[in-house]
Parts: sequence; C-alpha cells; structure tokens
Amino acid sequence: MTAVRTPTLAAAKLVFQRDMTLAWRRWDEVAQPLIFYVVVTTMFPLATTPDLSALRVIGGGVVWVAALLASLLALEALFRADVEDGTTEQWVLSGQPLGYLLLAKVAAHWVLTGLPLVIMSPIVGTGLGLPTSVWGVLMSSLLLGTGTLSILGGIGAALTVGVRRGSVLLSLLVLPLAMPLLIFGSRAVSMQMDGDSPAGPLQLLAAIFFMALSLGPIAMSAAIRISVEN
Amino acid sequence: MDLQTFFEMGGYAGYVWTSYGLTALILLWNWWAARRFEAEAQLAARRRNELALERTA
Amino acid sequence: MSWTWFHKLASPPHAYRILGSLAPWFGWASLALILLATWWGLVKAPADYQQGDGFRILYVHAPSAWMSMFTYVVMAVAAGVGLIWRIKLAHAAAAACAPIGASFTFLALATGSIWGKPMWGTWWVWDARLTSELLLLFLYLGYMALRASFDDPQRADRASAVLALVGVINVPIIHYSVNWWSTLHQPASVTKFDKPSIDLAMLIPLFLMIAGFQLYFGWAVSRRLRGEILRRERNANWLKEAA
Amino acid sequence: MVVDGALFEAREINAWRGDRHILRDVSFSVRPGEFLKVTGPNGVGKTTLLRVICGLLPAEGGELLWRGKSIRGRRDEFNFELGHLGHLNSLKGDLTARENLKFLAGLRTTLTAQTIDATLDRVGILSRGDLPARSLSAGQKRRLALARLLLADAALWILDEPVTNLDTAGIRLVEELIVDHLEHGGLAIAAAHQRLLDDAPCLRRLELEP
Repeated sequence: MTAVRTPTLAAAKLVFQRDMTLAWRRWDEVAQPLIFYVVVTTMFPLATTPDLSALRVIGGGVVWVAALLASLLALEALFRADVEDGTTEQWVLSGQPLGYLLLAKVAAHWVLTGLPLVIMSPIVGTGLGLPTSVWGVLMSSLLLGTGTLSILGGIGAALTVGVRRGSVLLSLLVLPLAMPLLIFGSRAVSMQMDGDSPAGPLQLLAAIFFMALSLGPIAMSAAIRISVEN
Repeated sequence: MDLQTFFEMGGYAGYVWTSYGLTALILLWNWWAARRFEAEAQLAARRRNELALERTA
Repeated sequence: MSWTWFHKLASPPHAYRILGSLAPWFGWASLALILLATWWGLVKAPADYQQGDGFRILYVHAPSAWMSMFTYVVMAVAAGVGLIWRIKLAHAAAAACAPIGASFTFLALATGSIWGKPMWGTWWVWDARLTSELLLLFLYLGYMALRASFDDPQRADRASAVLALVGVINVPIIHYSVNWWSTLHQPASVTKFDKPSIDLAMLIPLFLMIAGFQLYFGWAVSRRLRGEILRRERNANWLKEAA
Repeated sequence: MVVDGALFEAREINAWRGDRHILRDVSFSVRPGEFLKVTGPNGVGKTTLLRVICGLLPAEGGELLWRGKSIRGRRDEFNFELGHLGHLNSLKGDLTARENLKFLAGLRTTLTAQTIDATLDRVGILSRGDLPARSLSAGQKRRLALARLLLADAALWILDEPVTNLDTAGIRLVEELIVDHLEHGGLAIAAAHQRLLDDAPCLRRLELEP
C-alpha cells in the first residue's frame, strides 16, 4: 500500500469539516454564546435607562463589550476535549504544520460563534438605539474584531488548556490584549454616528487582524505542544 | 530655606510625601521579597542535596 | 568563533556565582543614586512655576513608569531567548523580572493617581498614560497567574514565554490605541506629564533617579535570578561550594 | 557512526519527569523487520521513552537518528513516517467510526471509502462503521485506533500498551498486524505488560531498569 500524502490545505479543510460536523451534532453548545450575547445587552437598558437617545451614546461600546465577552466564553473549551481525548497528540504527529491545523479549528470556531454574533448585532444594536446607518460599520468592525479575538483567544485557550481554573485565567490573559480591538471597534461605530469617516479605525482593525492571522498560528502551535506534554 | 517650608512642600505636602513614602515602601518590599525568595530557594536546594546524599549513602 | 564563553556564562553555577558577586555593587550604587536623586529632587531642584512643589512627584512617577515598560521588554526578550534557544537561564531571568516589573507598574499607577488629585481634582482620570499603565499591570498579572498555574517549572517557563512574546507585540498596539482614544476624548488643555517645559536643573534628578532605579532593578533581578536558578537545578552539587 | 543496518537509532537519551531523572543514557537501535519490546516495572519510564521518540516530551541530551540522520530540525518529515498508538485512542464519541478515520487518519494520507472499509474489515469492526464511536465497546475502540494506525502507512510504529482492553482474538490480531508490518520492511517499538509476540524471531527486548 503506497499512500498519497494529504496536502496541507486538504488537511486543514478536514479539521474544519470535522468541527462543523461535531457542532452540528451539539448545536445547543453553539447557541449558548449567542444567547449570552443577547442577555448581556438586555441588561444595559435595564440597569441604566430605557431612553434610546441616551442609550445610543454607549450603544456601540455595549455591543462590542458583550460580543467580546460572549466569544471569550465560548473559547474556553476550544481545545479541551481534543487534548483530553488525545486528538491534538495525533495532530502534532500528523506530519502536517500544526499551526495551520489549529488555525482551521479556530476558523471553524469563528464561523460557529463569531459570525452569528456579527449577524445578530444589528438587532441587538437596534435595542440600544443604534440607527440603521451604522449597521454596516458595526458589522464590519465586529467581523474583523471577532476574527482577531478568535485567534488571540485561541492562543490563550491553548496555553490554559491543561491548567486548573482555566476559564478565569483565560479572560485575564486575553482581555487586556483585546483592548485595542475594543477601542477601535466601538470608536468606529460612534464616529459613523457622529458623521465622521470610520475608515481609520477600520483599517487599523484590519491591520491587527492580518497580523494576528500571520503570527497567531506560530504562537498557537507552540502553546499546544506545551499542553500536549504530559 | 527652613525645615518648615520644606516639609510643607508649597501646600502639596500630603501628595508629595505620600508618593515618596509609597516609593520607599515598594522598593523596600522588593528588597525584602527578593532576599526572601533567594533564601528560600537556597534552603530548598540544600535540603534536596541532603536528601540526595542520604539516598546515595 | 567558539561559543564556549557563552555556554560557560550561561551555565547555572557560573551565573549563580557571578550574580552573587555583582548584586552588592548594584545594591550600594542604587542606594547612593536614589538617595542623591531624592535629595536633589526634593531640595535642590526649583519648584515648577505652574505646578509648584507638586511637580516633585514626577521624580518618582516617571522613573517607575519607565521601569515598568523597560522590565516588560527585558522579560519578553529573555522569554524569547529561552524559548528559541532553549536556555534555562533566560527563562529564569524572565521569571525573575515579572514581580519586579509588576511592582514598578503599580508604583507608577499609584503615584500618577496621587499626582492627579491636586492637578485634575480627582484621584483617577482616564489619561492615556495612566490607562496604558493599568493595562500593563493587567498583562503582568496575567503573566504571573499563568506561571503560577503550572506545577512543572519547565512547562510554566515555556507557556509564559509564549504569553510574554504575544504581550510584547501587543504593548505598542495597546499604547497607540490608548493614546488615540484619549486624544479623541480629552480637551488639550489638561496638563500632561509628556512635555513639561522644564530646564536642565529639573531634569538632572530625573535622570539620576532613572539610573538609580535601573541599578536597583539589577540588584533585585540578580537576587531573584539566583533563586530561580536554584529552583531549576535538580542536583545542585555545586551549591555547597557556592553557598 | 551508524549501527549496521539500523533504520532507527536512539543515542544516550536522557529525560526528566519533574524532579526524577527517569531515563539515563538509554541507547538502542532498530532494524527493518525488528520488533523492539520495551519492558520493565510500572513507572520505569516506558511511556516516557515512547513519548520522547515521538517528540511529545522534550529529551535533555541524546539524539534520535532516522535513516542514519539526526531528526533534529526534520521533525515533520520524521513524524510522517511514524505511526503512534498511545494510551488514548484519540476518538471522538460523536463521530462514527468511519468519520473518525476520515478526519484523523485523513490528515496524513488521502483516503478513499474503499481503503477505509478495507481497514475496518481488517480490524474486524466493519459492521460498526456507521455507529458513533461512543457506542463502541472498549475493545472495539482500541480496534478502531488500530485501524487509524494502519491507515497512517508509517514505517515506524510506536505502540504504548497496544493490547489494553483487547480479548484473546484481539491480541492475536495485534500480533498478526505487527508481523505483517515487519514483513513489509517496517519497524515497531512497543511497551507492553502482557505477552506480545514473545516467542517470535523478530522480537528484541529492551529492559528498562529503575
């Protein structure tokens, strides 16, 4: 039997497909961050004021904070099951570049959690008094921001996978690193609302995303190798 | 310049002296913590050595 | 070129001994410089024409803010060296840096806040520099929490090294984003530390204090590094002659 | 200097677990067609040795050679020729047996439905191919993990307690698979407590001492 070695891209695709298949069979777990997102944003009008014109001032920020927290919540268990059942071990030994496999896994995770948050954001934003004119900016900033956060969170999840009380630790590690996303993202929304061009912060978000995309896999594979050593 | 005006710091006495006091405190804490850290590590290493000697003996 | 000198320097017993003989020099020099700078800053330097004597807080605030950044960079470089060339001593150095850096960051935050009270009228203002320091403190705390959560020092070393490298890439981005954010929100009239129009007589104690803090850092790192070396040595037979 | 005809060689491997110096200068070599059985009491470092070979644990000192060359800096190449069966079966309970092979063994080699079915048949669980791995018995899960090993098409097998959870027929299957692998020029290194190919001519022993 002479076998053909799987090309890296096909291998990454398999990892992506596998996670989609698994999520399909556990759809309830996928829905949880989304529900969390909606519930958290509901708390702000209740805690402050139902006046939409007042909520509008902080609306962009609230949507952004809630989105960050919701996707971070889902990231905690990203690698846990795979490390515990020995799947990541086999990935390390597959002869494929580990970083790409992990990036494919993070991509699947983003499609399952980040993307629904982005799609949901206009509805949530409307509840916070955000006008339809900012929908485009809100969604595109969240698109770039949640993508970056998935990679940052992937690094954090890979580092904390074998650790006691990993979930709190993960937030402590990742949230400070995610502050620039929050600043640029929520600022882009309010600039659009004030009639300024949000191009600047959006470009910065894109730059950060591509940086995370190129450097993230290296950090993730280093972190997973450490976590697999047991 | 007399001592009284020096300690008053032009009305900023509370702020200035708190800042310098805090700095001294942090530096002293670091001094103490670093020394203790080193001493504890030395003690632990010595104990490990003794254990290893006992085992070989 | 041979690397033997390097390996000799990086060998635990050798490094342990060298650090032990260096530390007192660092210690006494830093004590002298810090005392000199304190006297100069509190007594000799003239008061600021705008801020009066409250300005003297700067002499401890600015050096500790500088040390907080400096230490993070040193820590990340050491972590990177340890991760790439698998040098235990470098990992140990990174571990030694973290608590010192965190304490300087805390000091910069506290003194900045004390300075802000008479200048701004409140204990806390979301000023770019203070906010950056706060985020830096979070980075230090995360680093130390991650390190503490591993039982095996080798794994702790490498995991925290990855975090330190990710962090050090992020620090300029955080810094830039916070600056950008604060210029959008704050009126320019607020007094800042950034470019105080001070003359040389006021700058000398500042530089003296920075130098003193650097030497103090050298002392504290030497002490802690010796401890970290011992922790990582599984049979320190050389300890008897060294201690 | 390379040991005559050896495809895989370990030279003076040292490894620590925490404070314990668990492997001290372990050296051995394996030729094509040889089965190296690593034995010794619990905690002597059998698993550690196998994991060091796989690169899942860092060694401190020592060198691994594959086809006469050090594997340092060529890990991915070496990994592709290495098939690993660990304590864990690396299975996903929510995926069927077929899907498990497709998504994990498929990372290494391009698989067709026929090769997957043939392999499932070889390890005797073809009829369970569409059941979720969760509902397989412990022995069947082990067989599924063996199928993954077969599909890896690796020259060097690293087996950590391969016959755990297997009945007599299962143990005979593992022996057959190993012998078949060796006859095709493969190598195998295994840690095992039970009898495994104990009288076979291809067997060599490596006794680890505490």
